[in-house]
Amino acid sequence: MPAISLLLQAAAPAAAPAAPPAWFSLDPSATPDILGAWIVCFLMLAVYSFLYRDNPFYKFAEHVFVGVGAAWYTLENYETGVLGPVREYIGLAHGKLVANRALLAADPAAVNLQFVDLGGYPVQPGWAIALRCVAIVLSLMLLVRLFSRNSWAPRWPLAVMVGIYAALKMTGETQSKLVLQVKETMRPLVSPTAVPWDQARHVEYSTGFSLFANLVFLVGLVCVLSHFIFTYRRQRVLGAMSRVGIVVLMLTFGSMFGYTVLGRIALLIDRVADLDAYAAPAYSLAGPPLAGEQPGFGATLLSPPFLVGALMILLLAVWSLGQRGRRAAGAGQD
Amino acid sequence: MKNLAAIDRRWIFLAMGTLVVVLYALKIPGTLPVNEYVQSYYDTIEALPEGSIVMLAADFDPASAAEIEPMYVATIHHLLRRNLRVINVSTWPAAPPYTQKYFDEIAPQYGKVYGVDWVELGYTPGDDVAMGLIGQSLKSTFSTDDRNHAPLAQLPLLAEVSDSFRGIALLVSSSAGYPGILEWIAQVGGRYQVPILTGTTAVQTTALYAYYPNQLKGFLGAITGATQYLQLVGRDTPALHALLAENQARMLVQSWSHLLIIGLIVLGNVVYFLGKRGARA
Amino acid sequence: MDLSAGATWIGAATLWLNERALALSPWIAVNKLPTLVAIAGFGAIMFASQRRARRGEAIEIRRINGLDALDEAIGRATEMGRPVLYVPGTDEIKEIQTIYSMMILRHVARKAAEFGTPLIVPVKNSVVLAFAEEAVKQGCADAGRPDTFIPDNVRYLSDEQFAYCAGIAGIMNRERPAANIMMGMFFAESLILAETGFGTGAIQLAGTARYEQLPFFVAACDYTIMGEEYFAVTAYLTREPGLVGTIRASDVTKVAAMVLFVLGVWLATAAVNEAAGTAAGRAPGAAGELFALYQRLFG
Amino acid sequence: MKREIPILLTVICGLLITISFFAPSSNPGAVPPVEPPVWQAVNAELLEWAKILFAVAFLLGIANLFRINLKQIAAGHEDRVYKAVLLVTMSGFLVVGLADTHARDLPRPLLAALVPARTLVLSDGGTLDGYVIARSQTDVTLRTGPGLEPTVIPLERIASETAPSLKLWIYDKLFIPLQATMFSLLAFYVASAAFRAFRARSLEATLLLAAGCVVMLGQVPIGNEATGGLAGRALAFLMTYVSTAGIRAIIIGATLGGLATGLRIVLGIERSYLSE
Repeated sequence: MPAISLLLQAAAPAAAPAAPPAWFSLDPSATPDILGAWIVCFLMLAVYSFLYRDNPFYKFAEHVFVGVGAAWYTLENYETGVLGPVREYIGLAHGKLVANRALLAADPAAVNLQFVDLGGYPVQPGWAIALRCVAIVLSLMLLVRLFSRNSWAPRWPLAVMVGIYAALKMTGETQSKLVLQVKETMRPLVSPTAVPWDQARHVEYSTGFSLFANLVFLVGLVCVLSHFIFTYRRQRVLGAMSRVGIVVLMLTFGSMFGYTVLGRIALLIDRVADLDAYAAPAYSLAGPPLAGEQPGFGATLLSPPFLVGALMILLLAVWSLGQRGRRAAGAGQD
Repeated sequence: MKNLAAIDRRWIFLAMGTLVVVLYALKIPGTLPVNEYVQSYYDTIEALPEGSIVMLAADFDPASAAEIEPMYVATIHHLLRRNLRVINVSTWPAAPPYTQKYFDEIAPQYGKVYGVDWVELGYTPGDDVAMGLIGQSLKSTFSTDDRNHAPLAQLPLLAEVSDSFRGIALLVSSSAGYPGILEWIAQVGGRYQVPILTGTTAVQTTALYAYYPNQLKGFLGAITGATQYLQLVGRDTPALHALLAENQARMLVQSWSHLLIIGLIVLGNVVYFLGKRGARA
Repeated sequence: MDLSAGATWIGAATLWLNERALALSPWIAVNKLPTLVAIAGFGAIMFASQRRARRGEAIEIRRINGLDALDEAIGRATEMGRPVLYVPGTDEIKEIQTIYSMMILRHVARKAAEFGTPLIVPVKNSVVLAFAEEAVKQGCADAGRPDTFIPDNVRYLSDEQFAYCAGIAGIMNRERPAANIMMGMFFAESLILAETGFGTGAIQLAGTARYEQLPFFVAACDYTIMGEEYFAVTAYLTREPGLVGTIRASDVTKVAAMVLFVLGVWLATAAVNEAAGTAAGRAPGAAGELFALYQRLFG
Repeated sequence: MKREIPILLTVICGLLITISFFAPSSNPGAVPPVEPPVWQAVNAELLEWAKILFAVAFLLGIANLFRINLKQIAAGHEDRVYKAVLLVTMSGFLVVGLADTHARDLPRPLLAALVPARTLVLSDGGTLDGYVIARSQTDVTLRTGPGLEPTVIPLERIASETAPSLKLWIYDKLFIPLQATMFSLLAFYVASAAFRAFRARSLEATLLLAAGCVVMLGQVPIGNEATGGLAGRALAFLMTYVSTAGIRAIIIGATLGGLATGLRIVLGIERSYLSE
């Protein structure tokens, strides 16, 4: 809620949150808890302190980030890449194998045997298990790297991976990024919806503009492609096309540049919104306001982002003074 | 002039930070005209017959959630409001908690039942390979669902899909980079001929134009695309009004930040060229 | 334009295509045939060009501006008595751009050794570290100056993206390299590297095939090797027939693509014109049919 | 042999995947019924292998992270305190997460200590804390009570369910803010670079910056209104007709590069990846 706006005395105060936050709650669907709010604010401001300079707060936050991130990725990959396709899959196939054996023992000509579904193709459970065991062996060979850096064993699984990835990317991308691109380009020079100049609401909707724009597009495309031709000698025509190509390329990069700025700023605004949410009186040390009472400045100043921020600035100032004494003047500021 | 050129960049950091904080607090909304690509995204979902099954891929993580979350939430609202059924997957390990959080929040508003109206299958590793597998067969890719760790056979919704993407009418990817929409197009779009929509981060947006209109039926480019889409979906979805207002308010902050950046570029170049002329003189 | 004379053969061709498609459908997914043709065609041209290059037929490669600046940059560093900084990108060795970066590094190390200028190489990954050391060592040996290899100048900084980036910024500020060469796969850190290097007044030369990051390099570096040019660099430097043949094959494919693009636009325009004409009461020609046939050729 | 077998493996796997790309897929509606082609199984199984290896390679990376940091701490690295913080947070989170994943197999005291219990609100108003071990269409099996004995509860007795999770709490309170904030630093760096490094030194750079400004203005309300909608229209033209041409050419070029490398790998000519 816009607690910062209270400070600026702008905008109306928003409605109170649905349920007041608990001190500590592990329920992900509940209102974010108060302890969590303080931790979140501390970590966020610790990261931002890097803008002043590299400092212990940032280093702490950075290492926590690497630790937590690595652990999360490990957990997800372990659960979905090892437990699922190995333990659960083989467990399932084994169950079917046992059931089939029982069926066959009762009636050697049984027809209602169970199969394992592999990509939509029915496979006998025994085969399914055997094939998956190959993957286990390959995984173990990969793990040999933990003990011996130059062993031959990890090369086998690596080779399998390289082959699969290369083939998958090669086929799929040739289709979508080469063959179908030709299809995407099949558009008429004059858009069927274009109208004569005097009837158009805007220049863009007129026939003349449509023709011009589509010509720009086609010429631009051909010229950029010709800029990336390397093994034919550049005579006048190719040289001129290539120069036009560079212009188009630069405008393209310019649009990427503009979009990148757009995205980066959106990230910052979102963080500010998060801090703002935790500046709500409910998270403040002053406690939530009584019924009918307007939350005051005091409550906002004692809320996690403001209090943590103030303390951090104070500590950083002290730390910087200590560093200044220790470090030679002119040490690189990065 | 020389002093200005050698300014400590932390003053620029401070200017940027202050601008965003102050403007955000003001909460003034700004609206955007809806572009063709966003309209087409909206229309494609509107055109699906009720009950169709849509695969919603969450391919993002907290780093880019700021850009993706609004479109992701709005898309969930849109799909559920239209009584479409949703299969959730993810190729990014840090995305499934977002899916669970939003379905917890949104599904009850439309009286949806887990397993019948939507399922959450969670993350599957392998990047391109993961998408290839999902395309080949959803049911042999995942052994259990992500929400309850229950065998897939217990989820009635999945009985209606089979291998080679059969039974799925549309794929929507909320994509923040690699692996993401470009890989979905390459591994699933062309191979199994399924229509695809996407909402992406700003950095990826420029590339999407090359895939429209055949391989991509529509797309939401960056936070501005999300705001335009919210303006469309929000019309008939009261639950989205707060999110729409928030996003429109952010657009104002965004505007002035862009103006600051443009101003900095111009100022930087003026200082640079004046300094160069001074040096020559 | 009048295409009505072609109408009969267009019909026949469409019929023939349908028959072939039906006959082939148990063996191959028919909509993927164009992709198969593209891959096979590309491969054939690639092998033919490679064979020609191996036989010694010269395939010329056009100048790449940024690359010619390499000598200038290293030369200037030598004059100023300052080191050269080489950043091999932020990805692991599995990335093809990193592998290429190692080949370029070897070349840069040779030049630096010839001039007797120190070369600093910060890396983000322990595996890349081993490759980079090897490349610099070989480059020094190529120049006939194996004594100029300084192991401490190939440095592992950090596996964390921003920590790695801050480490490079520190090197730029403290050791003041006169030339920054950045080649390889870059992510969001490209912006910070380019800015810091610009601030130190070094000649900056950047190259990457990752187009999302190119704008920042173009805006803040003196020379930029863009997109595909990056893949041509190694062929340019090594003249290895395999690589040169690959480049030739992509060139031929690009020319083919240009022709197909122009043809597609032309046919689409004819089809739209014809449709408009039919709506106005004129007799339909064959443009629409021909366009439909053409579209089918791409799956 | 040291090199031949890996190359052979690459070629075989690569060719199998390539063939299954071109193979027709099953046709469930066909009359008479046609058996699905075996290539579907080949494709699925090989991709599963790659998926498992991908995940295992990731676990290998974690082992390396442990080793490098332990080594640095032992060597008295100046940041050793922080390295220790890294190892502690990582191990702590791993323990919590693994307990969560393996809740069904965990012995009683460990389970109670590491995994927060679910709360089932029953339709008669009572609540029940415990750990779910199995679910079916009709009931839920729960380990509950002081002895954590398995108990079967029919679904119609359950009104609602809350699922507290320590794993998700850590994700929410540590991972999300840290990762999101790290990346938002880039907004500041863009601002700084805009002033200090983006120079219109050449025609190319000038065009780039101008196009960038058009996009920045055209995307947002104020920029659009201030120019009377011109910025927005210029943006639309730039993106649809100019930038698309550039990006399509770049995509085609990059794909050809990838195709060349891919072909060389699948045919066993490119071997640089094996020198590792």
